[in-house]
Amino acid sequence: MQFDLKMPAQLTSALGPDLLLMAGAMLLLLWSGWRRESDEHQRSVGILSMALCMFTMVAVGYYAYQGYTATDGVIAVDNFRWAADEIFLIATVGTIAMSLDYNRREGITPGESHVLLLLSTSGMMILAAARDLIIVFLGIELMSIAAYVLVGLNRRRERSAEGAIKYFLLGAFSTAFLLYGIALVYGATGATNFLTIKANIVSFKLEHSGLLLVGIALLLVGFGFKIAAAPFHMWAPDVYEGAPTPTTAYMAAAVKAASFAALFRLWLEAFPTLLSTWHEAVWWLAALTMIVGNLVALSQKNIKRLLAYSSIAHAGYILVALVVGTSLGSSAFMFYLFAYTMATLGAFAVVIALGRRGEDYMNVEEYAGLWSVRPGLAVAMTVFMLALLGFPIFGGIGFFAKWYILQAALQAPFPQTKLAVILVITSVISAGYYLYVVMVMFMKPRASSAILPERTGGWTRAVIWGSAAVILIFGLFPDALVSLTQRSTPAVSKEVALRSR
Amino acid sequence: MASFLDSIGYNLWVLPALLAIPIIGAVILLLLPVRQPATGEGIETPAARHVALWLFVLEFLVSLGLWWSFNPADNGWQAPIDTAWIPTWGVRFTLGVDGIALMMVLLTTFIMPLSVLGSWTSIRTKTRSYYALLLILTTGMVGVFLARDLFLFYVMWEVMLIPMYFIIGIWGGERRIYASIKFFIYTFLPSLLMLVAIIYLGLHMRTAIGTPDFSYDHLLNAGGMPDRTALLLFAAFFLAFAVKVPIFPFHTWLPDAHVEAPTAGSVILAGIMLKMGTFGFMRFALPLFPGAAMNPTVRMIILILALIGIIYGALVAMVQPDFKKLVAYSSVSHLGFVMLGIFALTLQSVQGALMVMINHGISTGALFLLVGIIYERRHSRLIDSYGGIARVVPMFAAVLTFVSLSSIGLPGTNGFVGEFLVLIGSFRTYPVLTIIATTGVIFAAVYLLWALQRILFNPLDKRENEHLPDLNKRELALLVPLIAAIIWLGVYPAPVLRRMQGSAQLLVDRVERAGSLTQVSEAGR
Amino acid sequence: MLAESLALTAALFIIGVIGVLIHRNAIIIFMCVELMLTAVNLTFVAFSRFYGTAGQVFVVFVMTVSAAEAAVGLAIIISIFRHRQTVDLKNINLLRG
Amino acid sequence: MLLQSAVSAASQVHPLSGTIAEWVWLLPILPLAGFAINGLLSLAGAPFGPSDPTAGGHGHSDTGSDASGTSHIEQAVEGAEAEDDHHAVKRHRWAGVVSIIGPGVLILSFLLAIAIWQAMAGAQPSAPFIQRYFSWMPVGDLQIDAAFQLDQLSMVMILVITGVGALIHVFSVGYMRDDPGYPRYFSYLNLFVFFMLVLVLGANYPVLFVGWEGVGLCSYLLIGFWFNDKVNADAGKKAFIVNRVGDFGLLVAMFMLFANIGVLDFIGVSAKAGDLVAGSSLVTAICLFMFLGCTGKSAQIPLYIWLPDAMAGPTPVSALIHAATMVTAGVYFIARSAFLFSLSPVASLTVAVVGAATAIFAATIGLKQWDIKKVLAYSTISQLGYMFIGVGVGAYVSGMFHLVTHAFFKALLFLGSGSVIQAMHTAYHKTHSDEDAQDMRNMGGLKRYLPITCVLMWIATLAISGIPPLSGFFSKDEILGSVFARAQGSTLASASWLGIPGGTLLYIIYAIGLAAAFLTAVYMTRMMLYTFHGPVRTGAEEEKSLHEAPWIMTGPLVILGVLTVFGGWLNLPEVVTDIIPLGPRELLAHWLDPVVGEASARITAGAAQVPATTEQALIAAAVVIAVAGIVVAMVRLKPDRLPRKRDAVPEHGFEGVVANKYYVDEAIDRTIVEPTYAVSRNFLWRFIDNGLIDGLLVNGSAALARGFGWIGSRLQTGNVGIYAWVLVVGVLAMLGALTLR
Repeated sequence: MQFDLKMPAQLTSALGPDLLLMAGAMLLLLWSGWRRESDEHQRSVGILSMALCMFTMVAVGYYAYQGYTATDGVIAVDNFRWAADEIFLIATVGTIAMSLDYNRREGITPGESHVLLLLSTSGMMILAAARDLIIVFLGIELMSIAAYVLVGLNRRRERSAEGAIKYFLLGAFSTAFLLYGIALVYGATGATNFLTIKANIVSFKLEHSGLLLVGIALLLVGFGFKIAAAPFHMWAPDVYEGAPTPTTAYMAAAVKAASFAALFRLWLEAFPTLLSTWHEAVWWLAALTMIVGNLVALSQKNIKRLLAYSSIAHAGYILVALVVGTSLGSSAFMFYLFAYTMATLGAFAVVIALGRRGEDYMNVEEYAGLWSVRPGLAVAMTVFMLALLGFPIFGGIGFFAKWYILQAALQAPFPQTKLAVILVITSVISAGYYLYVVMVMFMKPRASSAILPERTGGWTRAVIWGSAAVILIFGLFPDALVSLTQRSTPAVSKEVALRSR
Repeated sequence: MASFLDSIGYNLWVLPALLAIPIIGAVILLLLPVRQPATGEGIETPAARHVALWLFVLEFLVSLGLWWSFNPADNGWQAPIDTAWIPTWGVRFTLGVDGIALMMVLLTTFIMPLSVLGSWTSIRTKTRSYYALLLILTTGMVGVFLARDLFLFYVMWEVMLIPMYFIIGIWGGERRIYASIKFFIYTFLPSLLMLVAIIYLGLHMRTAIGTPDFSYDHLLNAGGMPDRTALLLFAAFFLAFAVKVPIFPFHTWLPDAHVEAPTAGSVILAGIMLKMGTFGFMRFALPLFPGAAMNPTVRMIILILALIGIIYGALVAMVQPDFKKLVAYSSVSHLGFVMLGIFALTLQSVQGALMVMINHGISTGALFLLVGIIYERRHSRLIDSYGGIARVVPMFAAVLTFVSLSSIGLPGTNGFVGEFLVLIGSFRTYPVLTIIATTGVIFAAVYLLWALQRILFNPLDKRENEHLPDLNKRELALLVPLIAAIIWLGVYPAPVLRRMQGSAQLLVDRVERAGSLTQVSEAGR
Repeated sequence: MLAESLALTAALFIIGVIGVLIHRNAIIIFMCVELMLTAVNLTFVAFSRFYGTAGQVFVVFVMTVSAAEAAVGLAIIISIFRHRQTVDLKNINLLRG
Repeated sequence: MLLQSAVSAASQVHPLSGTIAEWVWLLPILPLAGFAINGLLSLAGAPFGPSDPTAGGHGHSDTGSDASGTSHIEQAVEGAEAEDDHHAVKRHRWAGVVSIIGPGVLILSFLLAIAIWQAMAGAQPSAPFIQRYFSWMPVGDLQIDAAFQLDQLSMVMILVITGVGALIHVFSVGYMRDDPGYPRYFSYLNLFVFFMLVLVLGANYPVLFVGWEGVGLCSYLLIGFWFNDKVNADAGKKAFIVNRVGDFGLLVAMFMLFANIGVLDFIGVSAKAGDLVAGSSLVTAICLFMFLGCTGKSAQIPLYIWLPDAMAGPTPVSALIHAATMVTAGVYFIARSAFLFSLSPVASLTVAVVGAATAIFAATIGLKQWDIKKVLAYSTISQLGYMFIGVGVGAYVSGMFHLVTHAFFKALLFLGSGSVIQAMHTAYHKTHSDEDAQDMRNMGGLKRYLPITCVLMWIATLAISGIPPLSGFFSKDEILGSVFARAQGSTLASASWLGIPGGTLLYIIYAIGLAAAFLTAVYMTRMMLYTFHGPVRTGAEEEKSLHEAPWIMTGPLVILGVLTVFGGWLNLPEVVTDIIPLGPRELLAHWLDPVVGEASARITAGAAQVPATTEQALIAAAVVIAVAGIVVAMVRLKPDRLPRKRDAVPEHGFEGVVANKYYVDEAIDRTIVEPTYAVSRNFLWRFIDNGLIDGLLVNGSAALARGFGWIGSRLQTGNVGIYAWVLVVGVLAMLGALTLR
């Protein structure tokens, strides 16, 4: 059926899954405040939260299966949204699962941590749905504010607090730019709804309105900050390092993904006709991000920082898909997002499994000779590293993700050959640090002083092997995933793609 | 024989079987029981190497059937397989064997069991993983030779990389870490560029609804590509293959990798993986972009590089203090002959190039095995730490001398047939270059005989060498097949040549025709 | 009229930016950010005189959200103060590289 | 292609088909079998293994050129010393078997060769008898078969190889008796004969090339037979590499042939040779490249340098390989390719000139050598020069004739010197003196102790000096005579070589030939005098133990002596038989006519028939010169005043230069070997490979990336203020990117 978004009731039901998650989160918040803080309690809350997420996933799946559509309005009802939602929820479940073990080890007792995750996730789902700048703003803030707290969750650790304050201040700062951008776009086009913006740009010939261009630039800054694209990336490594590892995973996977989703929808639905205008800016953003992320990652010793820079680099790769600006680009983006989320979750799960209370064992060198004591973890980590590197078969789905982006880049109306070459060359550079991790685990002898990593918690192990399995299986038979992502593109961007053909 | 093979439907299942056996074998290996204390470095069951050996023998026997089932008269794909893999991207799982692939596959399956025997005692830790990696590597290599879909080819091409990376990095020598990462990145960069080129090709052939098409046979008749684009794509392929070969300026990964790798690793690297590059030129770079490849300038540049490789490799090999490194550089020289043969592009030279590929696989493989054998006894690869040991280990000396002579290209051994054909064929198209290249046979004699003298002959002046044990039964069992192959290919290569002739002829005709067409079109412009 | 108000808001915004850039004290920086937000709000209001209410709605949202943000932010600042007995960002650089 | 030619040869049935000649394949196979068996035996039981490291350790005392001979005797006697402990002469475990197999296979194939020769003599075939066994390298229009070609030319070579070879094998049984490498030695020797037979039997250039390089290999192995002396190993390596240089030329010649006339088998080439324009630069180029190969194998200028060092091998080896057979392969090759060389006067003249130059050059060096084997070595080089003069001027028969006779008397000389050396060694070893046993200054007056050897060697000396009626006289004289004859009106005479008219050149060559003959007589007599006459310089103690060699060694000497005397009867020249009816004339010429007749006719076309009187005058001159040489040596040299080696003062001035072989080896080392090595090591490897490519480009780029990364992570100071600044910079950049356009 088609929702008529003018009618509040239908609007509500169009927001069904999102509201479901929020409501559930509220109830859980109450319940987690109900009883005294204890590890058991936070675990039960966490498990319930996971259940809620799964339930929401089913709901999203149902909506997708029903193939609902909607009239033009403040939110979109299309596969792009559902696909993105599913990815966010998967990331959330994974994060909660690993934080169950992590919290026990770090002695983080409040169950609210999980609830905050849920709230943040609901913000993301709204972002994925948003078709109006107001909604975008709300979604971003809902997501971010929860994230600020999550970063500072571990009150005992000074680093956690430092990460939080850096994230918060810079986040607020960038939000101001974003907001100003929104204001200017609104001022230039007189609308906040994507489709109206597009229509107005076309009808009032606003291609060269300075107000609009400045607005777009500031929007790009705001989103660039959220997705940690160079030169707006500087916060990311510090915050990723400071945050509790599950939160880091969550930010690397979900937060970034959500911002990207919103960015894609905004760009493909509101500004497609300005492709030639923003093309160059995004091009440089992508190139710079790929180069900076990969180069700086080379000199990292701390695994969390290393993964942080790698996530910056991946933001660059995804931006390539944005530069393409076609529906192929957005399906490539979706595919890549899935692969990237899986690999990142898995990698951080391994980091958690190898970590110790107080997060002091984060130096890659401490993984030396891991192969001889924890072969399973070593192999899994190798899979994740190769997936991030984009290596076929052993890196499973990661290779197809890169392949898809490259294909999109080369099939674009203006083939992005240069960008493709930059992409592959920076990927080779990335081999320098991904294989560094592998090398340490397999080829360096185990230090005699090294202590045996403690037994991996069940939930963490589940995340590790689950994501590894997904990566490898889809790495052999990606077809189903490909055809799914091909269908999950922003509803209207199709004719944009056709026109730009 | 052929009728028997037909009766068991050999052609219908052989190629997938060749890919599947090693994978299944690897799984079996990893499932083997193992006693391993938590401290690692555990004592592993010796069953691993036996299982691995028999798996490889099985693989060899299965592949051996191709020798009879292959029909030399038919220069198309034989025993073809074609199923969908990723329909939405137009990727298909298509396999097939032609005269060129046939010999390469047989070479691979022939070398692998020997390399297992070569690692028999030298690999003591993590044997299961080691042999499992060897098996996976085999699938990758065979896959490269059999793939008829560029996507599949690329995947297999990369699949080879990781096992070798681990084999070098874990079981290698002192500088193994440096060597392994160097090997990986050196090969990874150009192959990613090739990936871009492959995608471009696939999109160039894309259907009306935008599904790319990576089928080799379709791409052969692609055409309709501006010369400049073709040149760029050719460059991408060229780089990827040139590094593997390796052609002159791209060769510096090879000495490190070969020297640091464990014996089996070096054998496989030199024996099989270097051929990937030249095979790539024959299978992809030339037929897909004949115009670019036959462009006089490009062709001349590549030929000059090949020439430099021949001479330079020999001269640098001459001054190596480390015997393994010497053999490594000698590979550069030999592969130079192959490149010369390929780009001289006459039937003789191409066939000769193929022969050199096979011979180099056998002879250099044997040389590396011998280095490994002596290294196990003395734990030194330095030429100077030997001398006069021919009296102590006469059998080793005899074999080493014989293999070296085949590597020098003494008539009657396989080495001669290959080099002779390459040169006599190339002389037809590039006489002067060929004459220069022919001096390579002199340098080959210089560096190998000199090394031979310093190892086997001269006074036996080092105490620790006076009690070296001679070859044992396993080592003989491992070397005898190689010696037999050397003599067979040297005295009666005709059957091999006949099987390769059809494909070689096809390659020459195809490239020359298309090449000449583009020449005309350029002239027309 | 519009031009002037835009100029004003722009000036305000830039002042906020400069404040963020030059100050080291977390609280003051946060205040400057709030100043930027206020500038944005003014912009919205200015535009809403042409395009109707949407802008003003936006202003309400922004104020609400920034309030929430302030709450979280102050909490975070307090937690860092607990560790450091200072909120001078110059000394807060454990995380680097 | 050979295919068709073989077919056609088969179609009109060949007179030899169905005869014993069908068994020609057995000729090489027999020695090959011997090689296999002996080789396995040598590997099966090496008596001096790790179990007995002391044995055979003889690398100490030997220094310089005298290493070759001493070592094995020492080994032998160390074996004998071991006997003190073991109460049994320490011979190789399988020595008995080997002594049967090694010479046995040779004798068998010699008998077979005789039989085949009989058949051929009966059949008088005009066309070669081709046996095609299997297709070796069939690639498109390149069809190379493993095929043998039996004709009069190869027949001659076969007889020489198997005959002389058999004798030398027998001699070796005695000479190598106590060598620990006994089976290895015979396996190598058999292998050599196999390859030599392949060389002369091959029906096309590639198959010939197999033998060509094969014999090179065996010479490498046998020169370095006592490999534990660096000198020997060096000599072997040098021989192989220098030969490789020559083989390079041969290869290129083959490429040219294939590229231009598309066939490589002798019949095909000789058939198509007509297509090549006579005297064209192409033919000349082909021939010259071929000749490069010959200079390598046959030790001509510039590639002669390996042969003197090759004396490091056991003396029988020097006799067989480096005097009788292998080194003459080049002569055979040119005779075999006569159909090409006769097409190119320039190339032919080059051959003759190089031959002449080598002949005189080597002879001068021979004058000043003290090592008995070195004298023989240089004499061999000089005699080879003669042969090349012969084939160069198109007198292929004379060249082959001299090849055969030289095989006889030079083998005799070498084997003789072998028995001398062995006697000296046993003597010196008894007294544990480390005197040089090959230096003539330590010999003298040996005729008392080695009478048989002395007599036989004198015969050989007279033969090589060209004293009638010994074999050397006829063969050498024919060469000189044909040079003279062709100086008038032949195609060579009319051609011009580097601007010099051919006729003049031929006269010069003739003169040089005479001069070389004189020198030959001189240095050979000198050798004999110093070795066998005058006082014994060996030393009082040693004298006691000097004695003649056992019959198994002297026997072959005697046979060779007989051959040396009557070898000339193979090809008595007309001019002689007219005066003195010694016997049938020009047997060899008639015998070889089907093979080389046409070619030599092509060269002699229009050559004026030299009047008999002139010829007789020439002969007389030659004899006079030979005698003169002997007399001069007799008069000038004073064996009784010769100091022993240890008291000898080194020659100075020109004599010194000559004694040091004109410093050629040193020059080559300085100008070619060392620079190549230095460049390869310091420039190519250290600088280009490690420095430029690997260091700068490969690791450099990696370091560059890491460097940028390091800078980037330094910018990450952890100070929020900086981050904000960067962010704002980014904002400005964005604004710029979008608005400024």
